[in-house]
Amino acid sequence: MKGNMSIEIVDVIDTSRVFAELSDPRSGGICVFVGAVREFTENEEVLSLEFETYKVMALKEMKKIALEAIEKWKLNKVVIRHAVGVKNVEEPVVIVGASSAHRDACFNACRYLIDTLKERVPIWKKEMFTNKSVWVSAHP
Amino acid sequence: MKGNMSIEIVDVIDTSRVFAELSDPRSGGICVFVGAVREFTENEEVLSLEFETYKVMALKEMKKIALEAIEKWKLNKVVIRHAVGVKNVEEPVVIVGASSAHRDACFNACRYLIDTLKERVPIWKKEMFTNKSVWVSAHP
Amino acid sequence: MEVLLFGIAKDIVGKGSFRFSADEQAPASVSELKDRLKGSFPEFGKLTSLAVAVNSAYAEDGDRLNESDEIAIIPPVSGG
Amino acid sequence: MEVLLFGIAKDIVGKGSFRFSADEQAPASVSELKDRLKGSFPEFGKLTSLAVAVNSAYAEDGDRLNESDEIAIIPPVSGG
Repeated sequence: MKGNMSIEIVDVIDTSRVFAELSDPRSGGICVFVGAVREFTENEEVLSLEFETYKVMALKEMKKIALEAIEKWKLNKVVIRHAVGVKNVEEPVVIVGASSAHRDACFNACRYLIDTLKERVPIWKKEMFTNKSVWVSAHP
Repeated sequence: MKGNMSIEIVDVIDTSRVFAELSDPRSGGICVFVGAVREFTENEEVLSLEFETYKVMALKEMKKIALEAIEKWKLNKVVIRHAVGVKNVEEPVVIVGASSAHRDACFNACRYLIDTLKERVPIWKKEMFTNKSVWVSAHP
Repeated sequence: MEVLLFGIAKDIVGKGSFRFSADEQAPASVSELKDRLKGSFPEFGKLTSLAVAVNSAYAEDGDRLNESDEIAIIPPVSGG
Repeated sequence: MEVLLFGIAKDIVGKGSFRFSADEQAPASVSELKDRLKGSFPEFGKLTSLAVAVNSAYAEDGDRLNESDEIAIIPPVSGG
């Protein structure tokens, strides 16, 4: 981690090191959310998800979100990491986490990180079904 | 993990495997909280924390909490794990996590797991300072 | 009747358990046990809370105690 | 002026970027770019939302476009 945040777009997310990354002598609480590929979406079997991104902009937006959260909740460390490419069932696609003195701050910040990432960061997800593929959220 | 929950009191918490443990083909969201030893409590330097437990009862209470959360939030998997013994600054002392179809459920459940553990589970924490030690919460 | 002690309760009494000896009458209820503890060790009266577990589950003040029960004094918990 | 395309925008246009050629007038503002896109490709009008990024930051409808800007069409995002 460079400074107090690690912001990355990667091919594969390694969930095993995130608590070590967010560890800090000033932090009593660390909250981490992982988003993974579910087998079924509205009763339809999903074979895989495919993610693409506008990388330079995505990294900028992720950094803005991290800075907003650090300021609002006085966080000690933040991780925002998203995967791209084809992801199969159970594979992690996103990991966000925050560490802070007390647990209220890291829970609220972690929720903010994932909610805001989903709203603003230019990443697109295509759901691959047996007989079709769909860009998620594209149409009302 | 045996069934859909892993409930343990351990000497050392390994944070690296928790997302693998909570992974489930039905889960799109996994939320995990880690509590760790902070260097300072109310501006006093903490050398270490020492935890003791009434183990048979603690495991029973932890299991009750897990079952309550599974029922309330339709969780796919739950982890509640607490450490005992002497823990130094930055070491994890507790890890709780939940996995569910959507993120609302796992965030709310994870918060419930740690809040309720702190209220009900018979575990006691002694703060070791340079010149004294204090059983946390014992006195008003 | 043996009573297990944890955390600050162990420090107050000075050991991890104690027993009501055969020649003294054991407390019949949770509330009687608490009263007798506070009588013998006034420090118990100063705690934020004081609970009793019977057979490793929280007990109510009115619950009866039996010689064969596993009884434990639960001072304010502070896990996490 | 080159315009980058992602997600469903790439599928609608059939390529990852396009350019307004020198002999046609490039759109002067974000809103003009959106209007011309919807004119050429009515599918853009059916999306849940349509945003434009200028130099890798979200732009407002009234923002001006310059030949040297990095411009990107941002269909509804769906990360996470």
